[in-house]
Amino acid sequence: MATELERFRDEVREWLELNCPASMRTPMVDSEIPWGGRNAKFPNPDTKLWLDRMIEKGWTVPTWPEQYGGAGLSIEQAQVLEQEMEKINARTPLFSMGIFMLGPVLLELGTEEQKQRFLPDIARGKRRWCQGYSEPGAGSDLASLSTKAELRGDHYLINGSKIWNSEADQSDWIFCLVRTDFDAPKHKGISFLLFDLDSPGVDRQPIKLISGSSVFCQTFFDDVKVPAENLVGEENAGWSIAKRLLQYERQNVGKHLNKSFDIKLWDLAKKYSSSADGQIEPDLRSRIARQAIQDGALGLLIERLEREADNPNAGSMSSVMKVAMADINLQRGELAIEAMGAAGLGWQGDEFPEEALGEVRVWLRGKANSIEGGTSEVNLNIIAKRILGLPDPQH
Amino acid sequence: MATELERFRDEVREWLELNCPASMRTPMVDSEIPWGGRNAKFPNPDTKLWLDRMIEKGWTVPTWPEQYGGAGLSIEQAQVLEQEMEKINARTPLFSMGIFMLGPVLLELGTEEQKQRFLPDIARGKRRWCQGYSEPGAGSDLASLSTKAELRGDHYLINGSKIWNSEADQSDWIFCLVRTDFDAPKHKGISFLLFDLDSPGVDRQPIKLISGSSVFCQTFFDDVKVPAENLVGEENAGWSIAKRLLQYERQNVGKHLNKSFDIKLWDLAKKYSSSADGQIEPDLRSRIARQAIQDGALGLLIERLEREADNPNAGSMSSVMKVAMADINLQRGELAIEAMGAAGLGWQGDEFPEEALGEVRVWLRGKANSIEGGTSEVNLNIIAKRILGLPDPQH
Amino acid sequence: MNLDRESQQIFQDSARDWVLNSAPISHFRHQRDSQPYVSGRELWQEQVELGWPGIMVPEELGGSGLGMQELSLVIEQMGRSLTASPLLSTGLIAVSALSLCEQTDFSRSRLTSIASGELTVALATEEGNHHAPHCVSATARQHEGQWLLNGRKIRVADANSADAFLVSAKIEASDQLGVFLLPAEGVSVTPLAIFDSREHGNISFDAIAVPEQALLVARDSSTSLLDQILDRARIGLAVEMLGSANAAFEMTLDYLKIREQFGQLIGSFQALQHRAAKMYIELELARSVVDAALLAVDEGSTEIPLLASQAKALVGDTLNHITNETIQLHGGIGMTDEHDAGLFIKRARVTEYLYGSSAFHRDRYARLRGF
Amino acid sequence: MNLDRESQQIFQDSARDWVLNSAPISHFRHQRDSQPYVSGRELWQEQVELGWPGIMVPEELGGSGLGMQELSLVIEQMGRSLTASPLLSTGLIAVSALSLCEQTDFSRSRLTSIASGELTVALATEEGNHHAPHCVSATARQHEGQWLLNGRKIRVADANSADAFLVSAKIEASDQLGVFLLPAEGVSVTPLAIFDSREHGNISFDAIAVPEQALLVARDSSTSLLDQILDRARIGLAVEMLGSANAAFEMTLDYLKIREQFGQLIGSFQALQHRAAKMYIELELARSVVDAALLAVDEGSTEIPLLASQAKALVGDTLNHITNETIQLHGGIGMTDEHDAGLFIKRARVTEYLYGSSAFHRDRYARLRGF
Repeated sequence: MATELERFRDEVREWLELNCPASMRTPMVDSEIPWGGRNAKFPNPDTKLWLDRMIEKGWTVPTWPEQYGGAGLSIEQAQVLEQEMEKINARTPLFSMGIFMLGPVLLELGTEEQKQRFLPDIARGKRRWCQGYSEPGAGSDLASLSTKAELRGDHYLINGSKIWNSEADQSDWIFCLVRTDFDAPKHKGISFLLFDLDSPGVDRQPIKLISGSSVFCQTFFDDVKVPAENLVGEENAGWSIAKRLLQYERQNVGKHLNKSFDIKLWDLAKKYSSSADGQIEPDLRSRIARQAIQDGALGLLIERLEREADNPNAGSMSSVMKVAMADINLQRGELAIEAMGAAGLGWQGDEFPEEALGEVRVWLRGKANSIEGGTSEVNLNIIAKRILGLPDPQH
Repeated sequence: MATELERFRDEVREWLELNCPASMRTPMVDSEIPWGGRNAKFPNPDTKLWLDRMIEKGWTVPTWPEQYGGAGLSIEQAQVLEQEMEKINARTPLFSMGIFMLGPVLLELGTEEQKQRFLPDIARGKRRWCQGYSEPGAGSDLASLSTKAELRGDHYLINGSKIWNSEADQSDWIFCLVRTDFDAPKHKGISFLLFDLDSPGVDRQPIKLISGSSVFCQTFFDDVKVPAENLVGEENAGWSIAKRLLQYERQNVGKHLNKSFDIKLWDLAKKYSSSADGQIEPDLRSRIARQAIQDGALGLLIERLEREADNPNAGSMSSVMKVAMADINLQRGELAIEAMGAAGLGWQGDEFPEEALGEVRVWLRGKANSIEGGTSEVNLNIIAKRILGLPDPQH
Repeated sequence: MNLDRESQQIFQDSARDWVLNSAPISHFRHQRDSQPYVSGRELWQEQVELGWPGIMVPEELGGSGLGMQELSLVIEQMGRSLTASPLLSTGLIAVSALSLCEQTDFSRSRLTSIASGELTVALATEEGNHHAPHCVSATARQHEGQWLLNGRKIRVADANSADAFLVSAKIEASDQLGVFLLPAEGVSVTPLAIFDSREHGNISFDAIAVPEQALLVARDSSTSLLDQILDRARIGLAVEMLGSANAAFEMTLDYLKIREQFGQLIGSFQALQHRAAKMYIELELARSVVDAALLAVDEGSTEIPLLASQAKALVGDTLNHITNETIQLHGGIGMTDEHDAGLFIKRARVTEYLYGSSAFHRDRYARLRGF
Repeated sequence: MNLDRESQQIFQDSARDWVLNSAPISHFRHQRDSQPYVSGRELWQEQVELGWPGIMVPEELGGSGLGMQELSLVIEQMGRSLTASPLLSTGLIAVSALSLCEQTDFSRSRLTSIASGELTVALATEEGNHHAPHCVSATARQHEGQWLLNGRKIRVADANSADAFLVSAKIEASDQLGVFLLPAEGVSVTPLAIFDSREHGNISFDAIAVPEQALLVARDSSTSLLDQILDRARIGLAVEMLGSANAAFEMTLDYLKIREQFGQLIGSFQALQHRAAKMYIELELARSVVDAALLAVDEGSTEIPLLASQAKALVGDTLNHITNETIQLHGGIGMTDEHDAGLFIKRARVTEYLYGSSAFHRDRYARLRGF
């Protein structure tokens, strides 16, 4: 078993060595993140080359079955692939909410027709997806959403609005929670729909964040027609699908935010230290050490939860990871700003190092980590109730 | 005005200089704490001398009216007295729950007969009081208490039990919450009674704490007869008296625990440091500095609240002080143990310095600070509701 | 001189009224959205007319002869509304510097100019990434009865519109640091785009000549004038920060009382109630230290350095905690640029850094205590 | 060699059963109340019969030839019940020391004696108030083919009943530290009354002669044997602490589900729910690091020192937090000596101190990372 895996490791290493372009082994630049989609842009042609090669191997979604564009790898094999990519600093070939959120849900709960229709396009980065969950009045209390979908023969008619739709203005399609029954208890009237954002009646308005970027939109729906076959699962049974997708989202948020953050933090502290030999002020050094210890623990927790995917609490454990990630990342952002001192106060301009300006935006953007994908408060409730079995109040 | 106060300061200083015995200007030893009471012991005769002199001046209760044993001082004058006593490290002449808890309540809410009957004895340390509030089933939810008092002609008959009665086995009398109406809503059937612990039917059982000492008792009442005139306030209207007394208790807890604690902490860290020159390890030093800053802030908060006693929130502000004190003191205890390292692990024996053994007991005893006199949780509820005006949930 | 409590209340009310009417947060937001940076000069004339620059200037020099407690009543209100103003730099820091030094014609005339609103001053002491006021490369050299100043200073608050700078410089052929008042003419200012959107700049000065009296010499030489000035700057800034922390907290509290989720006002959730209560406790502790520090300044107590560090460290931690909770408890809306939560957190981190971070002041506090 | 998951589970179940039957917390309490200190020797023979001392001893020397992961399954169960036992000192620390050194007749015979239950060993490295393993005054001098050992060590766990001591000593005429196995005969032991009620002692040894092979020499000389031993001690102790932290947490959780106040189970109060959830998160993070550290030991990874410090620091902070919350959430009853909360907090602080506090390991972690 181990030898088979080692043989696989050798193959992977060899293939990566031959096929991963040199420029794809450098840290990702924001402008080069490969989001895919109808309007995908590749300022660096290597990004496209690398993506195509990985698609061919099925390694954009390595554990998916081959008929849906994956490579049918085991979890252990996928970890080997990940480790070997990390070793050469290979960039992730494709970023996508389709891969981490919608795809797993469709694999579990979609019809065969839906899987064939949507999964291969996700694997190949042909369609860029965004999430349609929150509404202005339905944040933590997501199930109180009120965007309406009425069945009119072969299609649904959608009216209402969604908020915090990540990069909706750059996306092609949306997976969207809608209310199909206003009389049922709130969790029982929700459905899960997929539709094209270019449909008539869709209006996407970017929201400017405190970090200065607009990574989210508010999206308005005015008599948008959606074919009835785009319903995933049963009508009014969308809440359980929605929760399942949130678990995937939480796992993913943890996974992606943790990488090499703590090394960078030490480096910043040294580089912007006020002492000539890069000595870090003791009070700050202690706090960075504490943070690094927690950050490392988070990485190990994520690995452990992957290994223990058969844990009966696996779904709720994504809440543990999500809260830990948000807390640790918040500390990390604060420490980064503090460590840079005067250099870390810049908003723009040549007087500030580019990396410092980047850290400022990351610090501010990071404040959303404990809000998006379920607030830390909601996740603490989930842990208390589902994992710890603590009771509800009696009335 | 200022000059008059300064003249008073001069008088105080002069009097203290003449009348405070030298041994009363040394740190208090536990065995010499003057608790007063019927069985008061004075292992050091100076303690008695100092107490008698202070009683004569009315300075055991300096702000109380002269007819009840006080000196009728203004708050400013009392602060001057306190400052001057601190300057020469004069010991508090009399410790007493009568002074800080029962006395102020009787002054506000007792009948003239009750004031004359009880206050001068408190001022002179003739009677030692303890508190009868909590019950095994009524802790944070104090108002659910069930110790029963039935009026039988000229006396009440008490049955039930109380817990966490501080030093009840050393005390003479108890101020006790009892239920006089079992049919009314829980807050409306409570009365406030005073009675002698030597009454037949009272059984006091010391409770051993984790610190090894037994500063509390559980007290059982079996058909205890209490004269009806010992009721303070109206029957069934004891809850508001109970709450008022708790506010005085909280103020006092804060006040007494804060003194010079942080200086001692620095000293411990230096003395038990592993470096020859008493250098404190940087991570620990940072945390002690943080603690000292908060500890100092607590002292300043207490002074400010005394000055702002006319603040409409003054009552609830005692909850602010109580929570802050408990938090800061908890940190302080942990830091003290950590600072002493191996020397701070001792329970008894000559191998450990006496002060270190004392610190261990203080550390463990201090864990109760966030429980006694209302838990921190209950006090946070009070702050949220009474000061911040946050709403109750709707059902 | 200090006012009695009642007069202080009147003073505070008038400051609050002016801020609410002339300089609410929406004003700051408007400035930010329409200008490269927000200058405090825009509303300065109104503040001059209210007599604020001269609050601490002696009456005989055209001021009100009041104390830092009175000035802080205004500064705290400005902190609540994120009002950009040279009042802290000029009315508090520069006036302190010019009052703590030996009085000369030079110092007196500058105090008079400040009181009349003709002179604004920026404090320029930083040269490296972290606050280290005694590590100075700028130099001062005596030459023909004048001082020739050379050097550069970074991240100077209110630099772009200041009429003069208080700079620290190493006095050549001595191991002493001097504090000089340097006119803005000839100083080269590079504006910086800092995330609080205020006017900050890097400055450099190359052989600028100033009169002999431009070197301010401490009257009380037990501590250096630079430290005396910085301690007052720290306390004054702590007042502003406390105002901001209170305003952010109150905004959050208001939101807890109107936002509904799960069929409840979110302010009825006990976990949030306890967090709000803890913030309130922190604010009360912080206010107690700030009050004590202000009193110490007005009484000329020897405790000023200790209380300055205590106040700056504690208020810094409190503001950090509260601005983070402000975003978290507002949820998504708090992340948007159109909400004020972001304005508070951005200003907060700049003030936390200014004149020494909480970590700097924890260390200094321990050193001052002898540890 | 490591067992597969299923066999590990069986192993863990048998350890749990033994602990629950033979060494529940009530047993520890009874020992504490009836003896001057709680000795682990009382139940040692049962553990010997279960083969636990030899879990990590090679099969050819009478042990089971398993790894630290397997031994930790037993130690964690003991941590849950506060079981006093020499298993950590002997079965983990001494066996590690005797396995990591160059094998000699001496080392092999001692491993055999440990596996058969004839020999218990205590680790004696501390000389000052704070963990500083490289500051050693004890000395070793060569004399006629033997080592003469001189010195004193303080706060040695399991000292009073140990048959031998692992001691660190400076080798005369070299700047090296050696680790020696020293028989208890001739060593003077002063028992200490420490607040966890376990057996601890100060020891001193005056010119005790041991054979040449009693100096254990690292096989892998890239790090010192002393550090290799201590890192395993830290990880093993972290396992015990994690067991205690989990048990204290579960006891608290159970109480939240039965205690009523205000007509509600207190576990239904959201503020307490969130605190419980945060403790659970800490426990999960801590377990992840401990697991990784155990794996690193069994794989002989170069990451052992880093993971040892990471585990000890994180578990220490977690246990500190949880034992404080255990008392607080139990309220008054948690303050009484008759409740187990006090037993947990007292043992917790001793283990937090042992082999380096969290602060020590934060510092070491940073140094190992190059900062």
